[in-house]
Amino acid sequence: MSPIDLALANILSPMVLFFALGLAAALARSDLTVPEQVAKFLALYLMMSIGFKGGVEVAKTGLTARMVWVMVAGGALSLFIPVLAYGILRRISKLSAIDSAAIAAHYGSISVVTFVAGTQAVAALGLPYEGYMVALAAVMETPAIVSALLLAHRGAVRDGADVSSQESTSALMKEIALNASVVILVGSFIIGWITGPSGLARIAPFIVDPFFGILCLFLLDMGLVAGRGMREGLKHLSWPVLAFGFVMPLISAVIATVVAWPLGLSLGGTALFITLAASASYIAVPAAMRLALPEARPSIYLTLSLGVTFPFNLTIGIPLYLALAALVAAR
Amino acid sequence: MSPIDLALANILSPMVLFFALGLAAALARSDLTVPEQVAKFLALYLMMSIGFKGGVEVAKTGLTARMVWVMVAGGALSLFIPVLAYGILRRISKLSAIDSAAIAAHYGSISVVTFVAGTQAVAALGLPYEGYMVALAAVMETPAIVSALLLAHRGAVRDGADVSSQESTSALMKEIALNASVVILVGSFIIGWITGPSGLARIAPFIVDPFFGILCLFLLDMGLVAGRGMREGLKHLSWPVLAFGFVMPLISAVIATVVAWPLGLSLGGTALFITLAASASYIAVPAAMRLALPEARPSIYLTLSLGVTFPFNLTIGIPLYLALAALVAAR
Amino acid sequence: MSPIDLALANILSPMVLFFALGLAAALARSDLTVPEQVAKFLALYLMMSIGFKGGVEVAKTGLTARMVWVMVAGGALSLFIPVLAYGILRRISKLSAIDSAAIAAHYGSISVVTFVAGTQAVAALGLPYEGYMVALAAVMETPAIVSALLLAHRGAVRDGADVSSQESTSALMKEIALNASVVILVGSFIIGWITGPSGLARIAPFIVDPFFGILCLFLLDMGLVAGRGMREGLKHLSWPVLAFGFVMPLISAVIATVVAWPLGLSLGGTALFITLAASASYIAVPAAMRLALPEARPSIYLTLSLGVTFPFNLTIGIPLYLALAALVAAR
Amino acid sequence: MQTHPKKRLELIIEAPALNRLLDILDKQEVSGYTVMPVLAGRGRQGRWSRDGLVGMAGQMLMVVCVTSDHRVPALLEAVSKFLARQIGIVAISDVEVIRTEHF
Amino acid sequence: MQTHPKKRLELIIEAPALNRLLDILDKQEVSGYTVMPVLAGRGRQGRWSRDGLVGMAGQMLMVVCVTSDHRVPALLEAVSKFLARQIGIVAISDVEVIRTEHF
Amino acid sequence: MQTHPKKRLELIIEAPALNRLLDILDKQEVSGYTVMPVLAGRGRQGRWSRDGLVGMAGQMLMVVCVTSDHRVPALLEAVSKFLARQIGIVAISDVEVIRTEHF
Ligand SMILES: Nc1ncnc2c1ncn2[C@@H]1O[C@H](COP(=O)(O)O)[C@@H](O)[C@H]1O
Ligand SMILES: Nc1ncnc2c1ncn2[C@@H]1O[C@H](COP(=O)(O)O)[C@@H](O)[C@H]1O
Ligand SMILES: Nc1ncnc2c1ncn2[C@@H]1O[C@H](COP(=O)(O)O)[C@@H](O)[C@H]1O
Ligand code: NA
Ligand code: NA
Ligand code: NA
Repeated sequence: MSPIDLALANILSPMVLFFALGLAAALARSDLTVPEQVAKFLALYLMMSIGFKGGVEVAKTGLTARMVWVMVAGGALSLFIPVLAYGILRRISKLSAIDSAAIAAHYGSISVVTFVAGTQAVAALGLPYEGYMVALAAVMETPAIVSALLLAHRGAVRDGADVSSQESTSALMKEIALNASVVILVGSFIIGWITGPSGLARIAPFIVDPFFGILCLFLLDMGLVAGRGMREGLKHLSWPVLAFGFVMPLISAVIATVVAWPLGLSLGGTALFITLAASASYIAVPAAMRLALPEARPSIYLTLSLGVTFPFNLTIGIPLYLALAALVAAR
Repeated sequence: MSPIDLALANILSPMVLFFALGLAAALARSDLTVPEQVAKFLALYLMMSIGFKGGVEVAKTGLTARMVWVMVAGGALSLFIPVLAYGILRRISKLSAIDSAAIAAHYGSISVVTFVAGTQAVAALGLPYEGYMVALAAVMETPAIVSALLLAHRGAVRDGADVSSQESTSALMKEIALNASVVILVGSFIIGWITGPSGLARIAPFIVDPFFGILCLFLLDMGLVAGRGMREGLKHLSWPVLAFGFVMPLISAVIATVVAWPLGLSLGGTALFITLAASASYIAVPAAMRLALPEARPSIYLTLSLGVTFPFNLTIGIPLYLALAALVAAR
Repeated sequence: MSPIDLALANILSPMVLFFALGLAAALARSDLTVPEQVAKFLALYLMMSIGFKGGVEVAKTGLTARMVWVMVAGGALSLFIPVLAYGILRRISKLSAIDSAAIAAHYGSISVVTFVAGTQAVAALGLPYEGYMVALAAVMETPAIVSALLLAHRGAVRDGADVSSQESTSALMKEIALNASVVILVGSFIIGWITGPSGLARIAPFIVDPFFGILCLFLLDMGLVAGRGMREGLKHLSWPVLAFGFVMPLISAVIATVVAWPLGLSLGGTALFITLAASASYIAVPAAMRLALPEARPSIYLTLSLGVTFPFNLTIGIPLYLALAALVAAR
Repeated sequence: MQTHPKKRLELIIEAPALNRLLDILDKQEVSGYTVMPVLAGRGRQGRWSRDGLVGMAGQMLMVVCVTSDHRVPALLEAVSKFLARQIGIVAISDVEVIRTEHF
Repeated sequence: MQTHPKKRLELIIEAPALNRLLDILDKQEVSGYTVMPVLAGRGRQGRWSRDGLVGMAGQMLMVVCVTSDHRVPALLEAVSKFLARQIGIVAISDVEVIRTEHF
Repeated sequence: MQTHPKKRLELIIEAPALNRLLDILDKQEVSGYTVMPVLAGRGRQGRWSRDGLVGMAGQMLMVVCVTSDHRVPALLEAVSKFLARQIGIVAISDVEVIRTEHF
């Protein structure tokens, strides 16, 4: 399939259409909502499911040296992308060092839902992918925060601003490392690994069969939330910052493509590697930023990550990353 | 099957039995509840599912002129039934013009859950039905409110009461037209239409397979809610008003049967057409009435619609409407 | 399989591993949670499902005299175990009569989740069990409370303490008899009985297929709750009381094994009979104790039942009870 | 605009005892009350949070009741007798309302 | 520490009317408000509880608004006109805040 | 019935900062507090509602704390320093309680 066919197939898939429905409903001010606790449950389900399935795959193939390299490469990307993002933001926008660092943290970290949508796009093409990509998602979640805090500190000192935090960084890092999504992803991954295909067989009617449908419903909610965030938040974004929300994922994707080259991942795995790098966090990192950098404005970083980059990745990004992956993946 | 066999089969189906269980538990003051957010989710699921499946059917058969006529006929019924209901109430009861108009709005509008129960009763007999009946449900939801507001106005003026609303009717109509159930029904219908059978195949393990079981659980909750509503509310209903709750659906059903005759719908479709006309709203219309006619008493209209007409339709009404449909449906 | 193999297979099953994940996450102070309303829904689902399936089994086999005997034996155990538990606690610990009686009530009553986990362990070995064991779970829930109240009264009088309750015991008994879990278990059981295998066929994709997976997710939540309970509560338990939490289920199990002998239950049924006797309540009984014996400390009885006995039964208890059952079950 | 002085009672009460408390309020013939959810708390019995609970025991709820001054003494008498045995606290404050006939 | 006197309005309002009420508060230019969930209650219209409801009708919500004294008369005027037709109550009390510029 | 004057602090605080706030209250040795859910609100940062949020950032919670007058100055000092950097407000009012030893 050509990249354009890929993009079309993706955009007309039920998952993207349900996202669009949510977006449209929110923008039209419909009172449609997915109840909060149910949305949390759907997210939990999706992570439990991809974690478990990833673990079962690893149980089949066993540990390889490549796995370690992939984790190292992903962790390095999560550390490095914020530096780049910060540099770009400071150059193109008038945002303070602290706002810029907070945004940078989001783009170095990852979005699990974007990753899950990526797995479905990959699966729709019949492509397999390495099971440990799920573990990579967990690995890439936190390093970006460390980078960003260092950047904020250096930048603020230069600006003469005060970021002396009441927070101990180590306490915060521990909290982030044990945040719900990391625990359920890694925990389910390990359980899948231990119980293997026989465990999967018993649990599959729950975590495999309805997976795609539940993702659709979850994306309906994501569309509603993103749409409501846009309605309130877009006015807070200047043009350069808005543009950043579209361009930064592409830059991350290109870098990730280069980094993925020597890793020898399958086509599906490479696409997911790129997708992770290009995705931006909107759950774990914002909460961490409220504690570590309370002066940074959530109306900016949340709107950018959730209202701009997430929809972009879901619709156009993922097929593009598939096309990029085709250039470098092992076959 | 004879109408009596039909009624028995319906009453002994798991869905009606779970409803009865909920009703009994509520009347016995058990503390059994389905958590509120879960109940909302189940409702969302049911509407997403029938919307999507309806759309897929239409994707198979394409648009027809009949579809337009069915919508017109349904919309007209929704507009006209309130006039009749209002006239009856004013004659048989001592309710004020405003109370009568509010009740009338409920009976002109529709109950999605009654419709869904109808689809399952139809499916249990192996009867197919036109996919666009789902769209009809959305079409019939709002016109009744317009009728009722006009009636309330005319009646109140005659009574010398004040209904000068702070509400702009157009703002209210927009809100109602974008209410959650309309958006999810129509949205899923359109998505089903776009993605067609291939989309359905991917999503079916979620929206098709567990559908009936989830309906059972939802009806357990409906039974609990209806039972609690009865316990508090039945005392507010005079005998003529109570009788109205049983007779009005039958009147609407007979009218709908006559209207359905020339439409040439299948047996299943005709039964659902009649069911929609006979059903009474208990979600969208009550909320609208609190804004448009705040002087109307919810203890009356909600109890009547949810505590009397809904159980009646679910148990005895639906098989009856099937029998009526058999008289006029195309074969 | 040897008892040790049984125990290993049980501990490495996904359901126990998810429980362990929850426990570990709670002890490490992760913020992972299963939303409250979702957890209630999962519990409702599990009870609806085992109730219904049990009823369908009984519809197949019909009523037998054995069924009556099993209920009588189970009810007697529920009445008698508290007497024993109370005697032991008064001897080995310094707990007041009221605290001891409250704990005793928990151990005479049952835990539905332990029972459900038992059914899955039994099913994993390919063993069938009598459908009416579900009804037994409902039967054994309340008698223990009656015993415990009598014990508390006698003991308190002897101690000179005041337990003159504002509560009418009959009102309380009615409330307990109609508590949510009894109603949904018994109600679903009866519906399953009425609709039989044909009803099951329609509802199975919801209540049968995903059952095991949903149990895993529910046990994740139980692990989180038990872990959080441990963190706050273990400090309130003296060593003898802690030991009681491990030993009492074994004592109950041995007694139940002897009682089960003449009943002629299948191997699976016997194992579940023992499991019920050995399990301790942590939902219905604590709530009842807050009303009937408000002077008893929940930090003790809840921690003991939920933080000690439940994990013990889930991991080591159930395989042990299977081994005990093998000694006496009919074959 | 004319306002009227009333008392506002705020009760934090363990969930299993809620219905008994409401019965007491009903018997004291207050004109109304409102029950609100509670997520977590700390008291003499230590910290608790919904996430660490299964079932009602340990869960707290808040009841707000606006009532006339003359009802307060009897109401407090009844409530404090009740709270002597159940977990809970009560705080009374002064409020102004606009429709005195409502309370 | 220096504190400043303000008024706290507590409104209990039926859910379908919430957005209209918030529009009124917005028009009165209060600096903020907070909406809280309600589980159950009793009033002149009898007992209700979320468990006995489907949909918004009958559901109540609480709105808390801390504002300056000088805004209260106009605010009460607008609110009481609104509450004349919708189900709900309002209670006003005195509070102290630490950052007066916030309100 | 004898009642005792106390202070009631009502804090509305962003969810990610809750645990830090509770730690502050613990350090000030208040006898207890209660955390309540919030659905929506408006402040200087504009309107928000749970429906427009995913994750904790942006979500607010209410903390109610009844405490003795003598604790208030130090408590306010600590809380206001904390609120200088986090999103949130605090309002203090007078209440009466029945069991003074509880607070
Ligand atoms: N001083 C207080 N201020 C606010 N809430 C309190 C206070 N003391 C106790 N509570 C609430 O009442 C519950 C029971 O308190 P206690 O009986 O002291 O354990 C606690 O979990 C809190 O939710
Ligand atoms: N005196 C009161 N104190 C606290 N809440 C009240 C009071 N009166 C009414 N309410 C609340 O307001 C709702 C509507 O009251 P009403 O209009 O009197 O039926 C009730 O369901 C309660 O939730
Ligand atoms: N005057 C007020 N009255 C009640 N709640 C307020 C008020 N101001 C702010 N809030 C609450 O505090 C949150 C944050 O306020 P702000 O920091 O002003 O954006 C708002 O979203 C409201 O929930
Ligand atoms: Na990234
Ligand atoms: Na109708
Ligand atoms: Na037991």
